[in-house]
Amino acid sequence: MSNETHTPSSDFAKEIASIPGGEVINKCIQCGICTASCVVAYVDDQYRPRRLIQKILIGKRDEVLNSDQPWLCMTCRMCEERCQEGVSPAEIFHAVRVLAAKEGHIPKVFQNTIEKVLCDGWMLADAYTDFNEDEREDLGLNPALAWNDTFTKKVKKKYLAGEESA
Amino acid sequence: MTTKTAAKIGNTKSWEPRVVAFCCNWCSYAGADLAGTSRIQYPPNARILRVNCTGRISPEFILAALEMGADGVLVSGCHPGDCHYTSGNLKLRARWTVMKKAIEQAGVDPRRVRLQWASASEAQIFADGVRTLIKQVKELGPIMEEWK
Amino acid sequence: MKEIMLYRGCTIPVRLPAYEAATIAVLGKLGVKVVEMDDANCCGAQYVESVSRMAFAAMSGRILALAEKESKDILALCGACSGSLKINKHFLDTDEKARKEVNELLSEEGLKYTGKTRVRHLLQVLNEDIGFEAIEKAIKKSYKGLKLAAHYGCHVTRPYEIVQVDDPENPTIIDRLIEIAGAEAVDYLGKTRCCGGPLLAMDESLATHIGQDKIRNAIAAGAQGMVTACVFCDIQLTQVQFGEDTDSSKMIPVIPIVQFLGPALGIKEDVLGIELNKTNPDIILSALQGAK
Amino acid sequence: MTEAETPRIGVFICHCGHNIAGVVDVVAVAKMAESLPHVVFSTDDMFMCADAGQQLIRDKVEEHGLNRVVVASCSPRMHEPTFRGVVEEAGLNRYLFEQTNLREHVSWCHMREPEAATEKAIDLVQMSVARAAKLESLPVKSVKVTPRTLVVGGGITGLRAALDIANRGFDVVLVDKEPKLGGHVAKWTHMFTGDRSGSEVVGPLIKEAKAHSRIEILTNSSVVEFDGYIGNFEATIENRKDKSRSKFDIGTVIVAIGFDAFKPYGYYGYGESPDVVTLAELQEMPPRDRLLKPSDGKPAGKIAFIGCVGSREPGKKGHEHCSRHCCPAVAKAASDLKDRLDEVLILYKSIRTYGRGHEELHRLARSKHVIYSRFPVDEDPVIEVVDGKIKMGWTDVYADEKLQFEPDILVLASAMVARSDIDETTKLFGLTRSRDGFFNPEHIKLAPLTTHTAGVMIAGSAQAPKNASESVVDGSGAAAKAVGIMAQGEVEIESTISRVISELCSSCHTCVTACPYGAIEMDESKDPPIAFVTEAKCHGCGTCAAACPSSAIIMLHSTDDQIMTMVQAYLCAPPDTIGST
Repeated sequence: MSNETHTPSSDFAKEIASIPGGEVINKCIQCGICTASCVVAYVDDQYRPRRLIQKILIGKRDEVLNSDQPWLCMTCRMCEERCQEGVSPAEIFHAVRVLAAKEGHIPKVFQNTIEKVLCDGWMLADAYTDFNEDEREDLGLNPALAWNDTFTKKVKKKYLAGEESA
Repeated sequence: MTTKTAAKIGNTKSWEPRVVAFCCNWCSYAGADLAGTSRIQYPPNARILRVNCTGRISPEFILAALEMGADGVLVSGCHPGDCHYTSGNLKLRARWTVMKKAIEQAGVDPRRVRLQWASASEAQIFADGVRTLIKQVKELGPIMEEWK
Repeated sequence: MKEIMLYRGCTIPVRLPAYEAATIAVLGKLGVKVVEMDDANCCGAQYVESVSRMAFAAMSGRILALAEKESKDILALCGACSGSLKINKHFLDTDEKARKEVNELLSEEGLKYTGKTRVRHLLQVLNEDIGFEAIEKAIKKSYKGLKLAAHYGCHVTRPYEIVQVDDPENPTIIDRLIEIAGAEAVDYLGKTRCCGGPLLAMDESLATHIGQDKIRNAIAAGAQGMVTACVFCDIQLTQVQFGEDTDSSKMIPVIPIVQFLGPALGIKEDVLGIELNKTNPDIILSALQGAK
Repeated sequence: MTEAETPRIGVFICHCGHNIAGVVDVVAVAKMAESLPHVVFSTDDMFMCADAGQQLIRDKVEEHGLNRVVVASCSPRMHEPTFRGVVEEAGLNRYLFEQTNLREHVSWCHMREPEAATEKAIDLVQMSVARAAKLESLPVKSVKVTPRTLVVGGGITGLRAALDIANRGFDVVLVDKEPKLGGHVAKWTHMFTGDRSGSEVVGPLIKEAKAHSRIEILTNSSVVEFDGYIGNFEATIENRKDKSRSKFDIGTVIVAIGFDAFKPYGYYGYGESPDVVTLAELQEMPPRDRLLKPSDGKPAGKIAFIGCVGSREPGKKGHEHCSRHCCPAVAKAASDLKDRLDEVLILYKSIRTYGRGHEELHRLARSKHVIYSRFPVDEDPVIEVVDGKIKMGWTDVYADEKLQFEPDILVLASAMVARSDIDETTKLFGLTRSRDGFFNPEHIKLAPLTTHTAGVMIAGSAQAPKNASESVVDGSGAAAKAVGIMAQGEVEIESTISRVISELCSSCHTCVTACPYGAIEMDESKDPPIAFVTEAKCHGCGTCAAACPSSAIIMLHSTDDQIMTMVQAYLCAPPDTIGST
């Protein structure tokens, strides 16, 4: 619990609901089946999907956007499968991530991976070595992977131009 | 009557107390029914007599039962305020204090009589009440010793 | 022979090429020819998805359009890829505005997304396109006295409304295949739980904890090995068994479903690349008996 | 003993399949009974209540000329009416039947002690046989029923009941203390789950009742005297303004006096600011486009609700219960207001949207971004009124955050409690109340609308917190009960009543004060005056018989002799009948 006293507001929830995927937050009744189903919550007693959603519902915008917690969701969607109200916490947290990223709050590891993917066209260009090529040849597979990076650069320019400096 | 009372005493192998239980039809008799339905097990020493209301029970009944050799007497009725006949149980309660005095004066330990409230749903309370009285009476021993 | 276009994704070529080779060999044996997709790009996975819905849709949309150009369905071996492609297909099929926007980008290289292409995860091809009956007929040798646990992969089976592979709470395809090949499928605590893989980037120790828990539960249920259907899961469940605080005597082999089926179908081990596996597969291979 | 012939008792021990026979040695019990005084036949049988068992009783009555029947089986609360019917068919008076309970009171509660259980069964059968020998025939009486119902309370429940009864062709006297019909419902601007005002809901009922030729409506009136017995009551109704009184002959009564909306002084700043209101008070605010603050008439922008105010408080008398209507009502009000206000908050302990359409209201409120915030059960929100401003502070359980809020209006969803004047009504109609203060039904599950006073029904929120639709269901149900009695034309009444033996009465008046029903009066025409029992008013509790210092009152079917003979049979049985197992 933070020491500061917060004044609840529905503005943040409305903002999340306006992002595609985030609108399911309107359906949450805080039953807690998400937390009960969550394997991350099972191993990490700080991570509680219901609590994170309630923080959104009461308008703790800064805390939520600056937090690592929305990025801990593995999107395994077990909670979504079990939710009786049709809420997808994974989608809600995606909406939070989109908003956080826009405002520059994005974990370095995500930032770097996205950079890589969009520049190289795929994720593991740096890791692909001669050794891998030989291995593929031995298995009778084509060593030339022929990834396309023109399109991903185009995507980056169109959708994620502002992200670079973040 | 007193002369006949000794009848059972010598006959029993080890002494087991004999208890007369007056229960009102609407709450405690039904509570005892529920104890059975719920298979709540309690000591088999009490014999339940059904009266419409605990208000029906006059002190003479209790005194006479003790005189006839009952080792204990239980009166069980509706909770105050819940009486089927609105207030019969309150009338009994009013008589109870006076009656206990009378028992004491007759040289009988007043712990041999017990008044309890048990509703139709309070099977456990009923059974526990029976158990409590029997335990108390066992500690006191046969009433015939006191009448001597 | 039915043809299907393999989208190999980023991870397989680098980390588990044998999974790709085994898939081509096994599907070929079962009558499905795998052709590889060239000039592809990353599907976007959870990384791009997390920062831009449209960028994510465009990247997967292009892959779908590439297959559509060849009039082929897409085969995905990775849960993340199949999940991304299916979610974006669903998005583009239901959101006309998004579809239009993506097609504008694609038109610059003569591609178009109309939604004709289906996305098939490996388990769907085995279960629906080939079928258990045909696989059973093709089995040449059977495993005997072997107990295996199935791990399905979250993105393979969820969300069901979109991916439509198997029952998300009680999946059975891998278990059925284990049994068809003669081994015994064991149920275990947390069978449908995640392997922890997606958490590796954010918190490696938590991710490892989740994966180790899974392996522990499988062993507790008597499993002698773990059969997978996703490259990410396979790698994660393998690597959590190495490291400082692990007990190498309690290690069990982790094996993709196709590497498990291959030997039973009479495919040579070197074609399947089994010797490249990091966990020792001997306990599985030694259970293979002669002709069934 | 008025019974001319010597008792000829038949004893029937029931196995109840394995239920009794599995523990009690029923054969031994039946054999023992053969040797008891006046017993001419004794047997055991698989199921006494089954057709074959019933036939056995009838056959043996005929064969052996039995004039008393003892059945030792299950609880008489279950099958006494059945067996009374059987002996009547066999030509015996129903009061010559006696039942003892070997199942609930013996085999089921002493399952691991078969010997002791059998001993207990033997004692109980001995006791019953002793009592049976002393039983007497009593006349079976019935009385005519006046085809008119008194409905007390003209709210939505009473209106529904009155109309149902009138539409079935019976007369109704509908009494309400207030000048207008419609009760609480008429005052409310919004009703869940629909979207209509209370007056729109109840209005048609009022109109119909007023126009009905069989319904006599007395507003501004209350019942001041009530007397009589089922089918034959007399009610005196007083006009509260001009104090004029009128008497009515009544056959049945429906008490539908409703509830009080709890005024939560001492809770959350209630009474400290006009802007802290109850849900009922919010509902009673005149409908306007803008919600105005009661304090200064300025438009409100932010509003907060607190749930369970005065409800669900364990150990606080009259406030232990859930008030049932508030969760959906708050959700509905919050949803409506959210369209016109900036922020709407609901602070709650838990949410109980149990009924049809209720959860939909909860979802509607959520979808409109009404903020729900759960506070800990052991840490109520703190409300201060400072310079006319409402300052709220509390902990949100699920977010684990300290929150504060300054609403323009604070609405307390306060409890439904028993009416402050419920005591008068309780006494007037001889009813009882449960610990939460509301009326007790005859049986919580099996007879929720009838009471222990035959002919008097309860309905609606007088019985427990209920919403309007549930209350209306009650109204119709109670009406069906009333009509059921009146349609018969006459009802049987119990003959187990008290009787005064005039010669023994010492005019002490003890019985007059002991009787809970005012059934005993002094006959002043005698000198000295002698107590007499109005039979139709007597309920048969026997309190008078126990109280009478002169033993001048006999409680029929429960006489001192009939009771004490059982005690004696238990404690003083001759040695040869003991321990025959």
